[in-house]
Amino acid sequence: MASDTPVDQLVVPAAQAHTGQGLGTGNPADAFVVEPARARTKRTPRRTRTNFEMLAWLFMRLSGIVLVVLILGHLLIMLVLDGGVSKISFAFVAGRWASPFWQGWDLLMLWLAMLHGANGMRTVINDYAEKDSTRLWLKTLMGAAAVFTVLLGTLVIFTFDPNI
Amino acid sequence: MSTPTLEKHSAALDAAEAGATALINVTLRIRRFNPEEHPDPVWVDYQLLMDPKERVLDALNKVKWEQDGTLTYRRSCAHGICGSDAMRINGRNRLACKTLIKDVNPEKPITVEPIKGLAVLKDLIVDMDPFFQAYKDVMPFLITKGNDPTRERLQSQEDRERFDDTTKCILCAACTSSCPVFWNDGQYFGPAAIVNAHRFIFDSRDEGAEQRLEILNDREGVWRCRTTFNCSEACPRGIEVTKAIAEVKRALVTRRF
Amino acid sequence: MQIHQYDTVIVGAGGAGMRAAIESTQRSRTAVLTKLYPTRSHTGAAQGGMCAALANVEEDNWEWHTFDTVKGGDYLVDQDAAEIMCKEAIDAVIDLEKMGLPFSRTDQGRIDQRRFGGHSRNHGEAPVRRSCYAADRTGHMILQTLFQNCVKHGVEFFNEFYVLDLLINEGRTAGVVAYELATGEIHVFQAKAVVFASGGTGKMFKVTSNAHTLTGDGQAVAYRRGLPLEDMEFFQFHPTGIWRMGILLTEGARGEGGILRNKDGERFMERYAPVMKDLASRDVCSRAIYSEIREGRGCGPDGDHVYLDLTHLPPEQLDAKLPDITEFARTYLGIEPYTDPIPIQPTAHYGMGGIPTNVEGEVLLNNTEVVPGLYAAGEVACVSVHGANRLGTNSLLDINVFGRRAGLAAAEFAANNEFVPLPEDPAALVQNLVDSLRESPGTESVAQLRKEMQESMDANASVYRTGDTLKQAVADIAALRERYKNVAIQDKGERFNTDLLEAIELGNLLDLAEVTVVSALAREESRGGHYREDFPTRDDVKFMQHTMAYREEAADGSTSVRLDYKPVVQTRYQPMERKY
Amino acid sequence: MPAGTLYRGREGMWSWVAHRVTGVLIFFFLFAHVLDTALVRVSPQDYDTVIETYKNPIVNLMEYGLTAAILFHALNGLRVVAVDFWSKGAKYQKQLLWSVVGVWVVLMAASFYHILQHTLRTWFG
Ligand SMILES: Cc1cc2nc3c(=O)[nH]c(=O)nc-3n(C[C@H](O)[C@H](O)[C@H](O)COP(=O)(O)OP(=O)(O)OC[C@H]3O[C@@H](n4cnc5c(N)ncnc54)[C@H](O)[C@@H]3O)c2cc1C
Ligand code: HEM
Ligand code: SF4
Ligand code: F3S
Ligand code: FES
Repeated sequence: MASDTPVDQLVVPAAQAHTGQGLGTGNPADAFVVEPARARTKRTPRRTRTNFEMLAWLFMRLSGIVLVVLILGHLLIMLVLDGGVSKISFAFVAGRWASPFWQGWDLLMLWLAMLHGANGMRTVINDYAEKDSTRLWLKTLMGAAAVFTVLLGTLVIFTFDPNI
Repeated sequence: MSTPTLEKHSAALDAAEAGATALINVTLRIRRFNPEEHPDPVWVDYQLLMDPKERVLDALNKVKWEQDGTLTYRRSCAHGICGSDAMRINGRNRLACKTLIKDVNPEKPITVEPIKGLAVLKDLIVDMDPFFQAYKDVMPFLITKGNDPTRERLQSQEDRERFDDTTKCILCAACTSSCPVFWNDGQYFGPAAIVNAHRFIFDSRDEGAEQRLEILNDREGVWRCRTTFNCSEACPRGIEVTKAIAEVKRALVTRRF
Repeated sequence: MQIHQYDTVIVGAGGAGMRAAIESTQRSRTAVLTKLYPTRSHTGAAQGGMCAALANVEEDNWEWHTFDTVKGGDYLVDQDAAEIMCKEAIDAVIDLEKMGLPFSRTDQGRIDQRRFGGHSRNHGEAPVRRSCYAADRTGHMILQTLFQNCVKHGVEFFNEFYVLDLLINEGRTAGVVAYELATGEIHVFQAKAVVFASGGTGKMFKVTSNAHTLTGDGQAVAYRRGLPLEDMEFFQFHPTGIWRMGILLTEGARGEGGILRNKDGERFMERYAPVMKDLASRDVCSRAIYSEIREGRGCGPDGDHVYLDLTHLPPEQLDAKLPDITEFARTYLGIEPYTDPIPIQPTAHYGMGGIPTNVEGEVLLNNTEVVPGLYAAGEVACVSVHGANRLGTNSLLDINVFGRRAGLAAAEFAANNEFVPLPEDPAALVQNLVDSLRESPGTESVAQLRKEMQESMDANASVYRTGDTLKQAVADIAALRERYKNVAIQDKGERFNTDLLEAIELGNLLDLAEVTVVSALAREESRGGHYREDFPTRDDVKFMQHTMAYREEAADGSTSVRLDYKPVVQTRYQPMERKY
Repeated sequence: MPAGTLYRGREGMWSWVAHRVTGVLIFFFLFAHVLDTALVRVSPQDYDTVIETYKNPIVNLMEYGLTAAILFHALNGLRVVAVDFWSKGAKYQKQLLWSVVGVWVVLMAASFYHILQHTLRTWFG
């Protein structure tokens, strides 16, 4: 808002900023309100008619619980029991992925974490992006990154060749 | 019968009966906004002599009546039941008429600002229409099918108790305007609307629960709540708002499966 | 200026206004103008309950209820109206239940009932359980339920519109003029029927249970247009307001077993009302409290209050039945009602008088004629079902029964009649009022005048009155009205100019205070809420009649109050001595 | 924005802020982590070179930070689940949060030596 414009030089709006209704009071001040980021529009929000949001919500909780086991287990092994990054090397990874159990573990962890994280990021973007177009862009970008990562990771785990 | 019971006087009662306590100096720092004067909000300090047992509303009145008549805010009942005067006092949503000066650290300036997430129209007055729109959107009225009984509908004490908490709502908007999700996206129904939906969803006499749940299953419905508990902390009626929202979420999950 | 046209316009969205709106919206194009968002109305403050002889917990019938109402009102009640109210009470409660009101329940799942002051079995034998309630927030639940049903029926609200004038043309109702708070714009509403439901006038007193916004606008607007005001000298002082603050602690507290005690711990009501004790009617209790205080048995360092003692009640009962008022004690006094008695004093509570109407809600022009198309209901009106003293719970009943009746009658009137043309320059009066206040070069402050008025009313026209104190009040108010001409406001803006409206409200209060004290001075007897120490007994020969106060304007523009009287309608109950 | 307009939320709000910040942090880390691990497909040498660059005190400290973030997010995530599904969860949310913080402190202390031993050795021998 242009703070240095004197009020009497402002254009008189045909509609009041906060209700969109015409007032015709000729009061220039009606152009001004301290508007929140995105005000609720008059119309009732469109019914989505699907359970997508609910399923996403449920997925966050369920995947979270499973991830506790997977990720904390992963951390325990990688950082604590095996001595942290200092011990990690190609040979170490090769040794682990020789077993289908660890392959499956890491695969599940990858998928769940990425889906969980991507859905979490979707919420975050929904909350902070103010314009619909920005939202869409950010979500597309984030989604693409997530899909790419999941596919890449899956590929690596399945096609890993210890004798490369 | 008339057994005198007043030998033991508690300290609290003595304090309450002591009458006016020594007046203290209070600085009230109010975020003023009058677009007829200037398009931007400003902070203004007011010095007052107050009894610490008075309310913040009394302090606002004192400013308006004795120092600056242009100060504008809503108020009516002055004892926390009409829901007019939700505002941000020292950074938290409260009713000015339910907040005593002594409880908001009068040593430092007491800041007073309008509630967040609704358009500020002048000083502490915000546009309540979007708030009431969300309320109306959840169909806040008893829905019944079939013929009315001749007498009252029966309801057991347990069934009545089930939704007692959410009947206390005075639609003050302290909760909705304390919700981080609502600040960022006013499209969210907000806790107050959900509280009022809850009041009917769990009323044993009501038959519209399915419709209301469907509305709240919306993209902007209950699933946007991130359990930040600001609403529960802010509610001047002590409603367990987050709990009510969780109950609606659970009702949705169990009904859909 | 904007002009709107509606069949029916309702002024006020409290219990009475919304009850009327629910009926009239379904039958005519209706607008509800309200200076507050509907749910902010003071009906929401009512705590105790709403009486109806449902007989859900013990034997009861509407005739006993009628008797209690008539006796409670010290026989100044119009008995035909009281009969209608008490009979329709039962349906009114059931209607509310069907609209969704969450009443507290009995073991059998029926609407629970509790005792309330002045309500008795079989013509005063013993207290009876008649008050239907929802914990101690019955008014809140009524207001919410009615608002919910307004939402359901799509009632059209104009929120934060202050009605400042009534338009009467060719002897018929033409509409109202309102000021929109948000923009400062004046709106003329042309209407076939107008219902006033704008609530009470408690803010003429200092210690009051009433909201800041209860400034008697409806009464003042009607009075200014030459309509009479009935029985304005009768103002009820509720015995149990929080000491010095006036915040109400419901009579339901005594209904649940609470006891009034003086500084010696004595249950003093036993001396004043041997049968009903703490549940005697309000005027009796309030006088008893002041008698205790005057005779040196008041509590606290200054001996200026007594106690409401709930400490003998189990905490569970307090939590279940009186959660809000115990919280008030904690919040505002910092005391714990489980263990400490609560300091209380009588608080200005309810105006029995108001705009006179008949039982259909039609406003009276004088003792015999009505103003076609004009209706009033709720605290703004005087039907008169409360006579000289309203019984607890009978107001929530009044607003529902007569709100409904007025809504129905107004819609029917609108259906059968044409619009009356608007008078020439319909907004002139309001425009002048607003302009003159905005441009006033005066020096008097609204807050100062209001404070002096309230202090004078508290000191001179409260529970105890004498000719001398009332004369003092008459002089004070006259002086204040004179000074009011010189009042100035600081906010000259258009949007949300509450400074301007407080000034207008003060003007209304001063007019009504004048009527109140002038009427009180003329009534040389004691009856119900009006107690004259110089005339301590009821005088049925001279004063068994309603006061009708008219505004007289002299040629020089000065105004005065002209008093007239109207007979009381008596059907079955002959006046008796009132004992509790 | 002038001072004072920040909302003074309490435990519930700040734990959510922390949950959100850690969640986003972990998301970006996971992204990077998958990329670097993908190097195992490229060549063992490249992988080892990259991993080698990680073996310095700074990255080691970051690892500890990441553990802190994940642990908090995980434990608080369980608290959120409790609030959502346990009927008394909302009532005890604060107690739950303090338990989360308690367990987190214990776990962080326990993993202190394990994770940072490399750095500790380099620095203090
Ligand atoms: C604290 C308290 C407790 C009570 N407890 C009980 C009880 O337990 N039982 C009982 O029976 N009674 C009780 N009463 C009395 C009863 O609540 C009131 O008398 C009743 O609610 C009045 O209702 P109403 O609809 O007439 O007015 P209100 O509810 O006061 O509504 C007035 C309406 O008029 C509007 N209005 C006013 N002026 C204007 C204007 N100029 N232009 C436009 N709109 C205007 C307002 O916005 C409001 O909507 C209590 C009263 C108080 C104060
Ligand atoms: C370790 C086990 C984990 C648990 C128990 C867990 C739990 C949760 C829960 C319950 C939520 C939902 C919060 C809400 O809706 O308010 C959530 C959100 C989120 N999680 Fe996780 N999570 C875990 C791991 C992860 C991982 C590995 C990532 C990153 C890839 C991640 C990123 C996120 C993000 C970005 C959000 C959204 C935050 C928000 O909306 O505020 N989480 N987590
Ligand atoms: S739930 Fe509480 S905070 Fe929210 S509107 Fe209702 S009373 Fe106000
Ligand atoms: S503050 Fe908002 S995020 Fe949920 S718990 Fe309350 S609605
Ligand atoms: S003024 Fe009514 S809630 Fe504060």
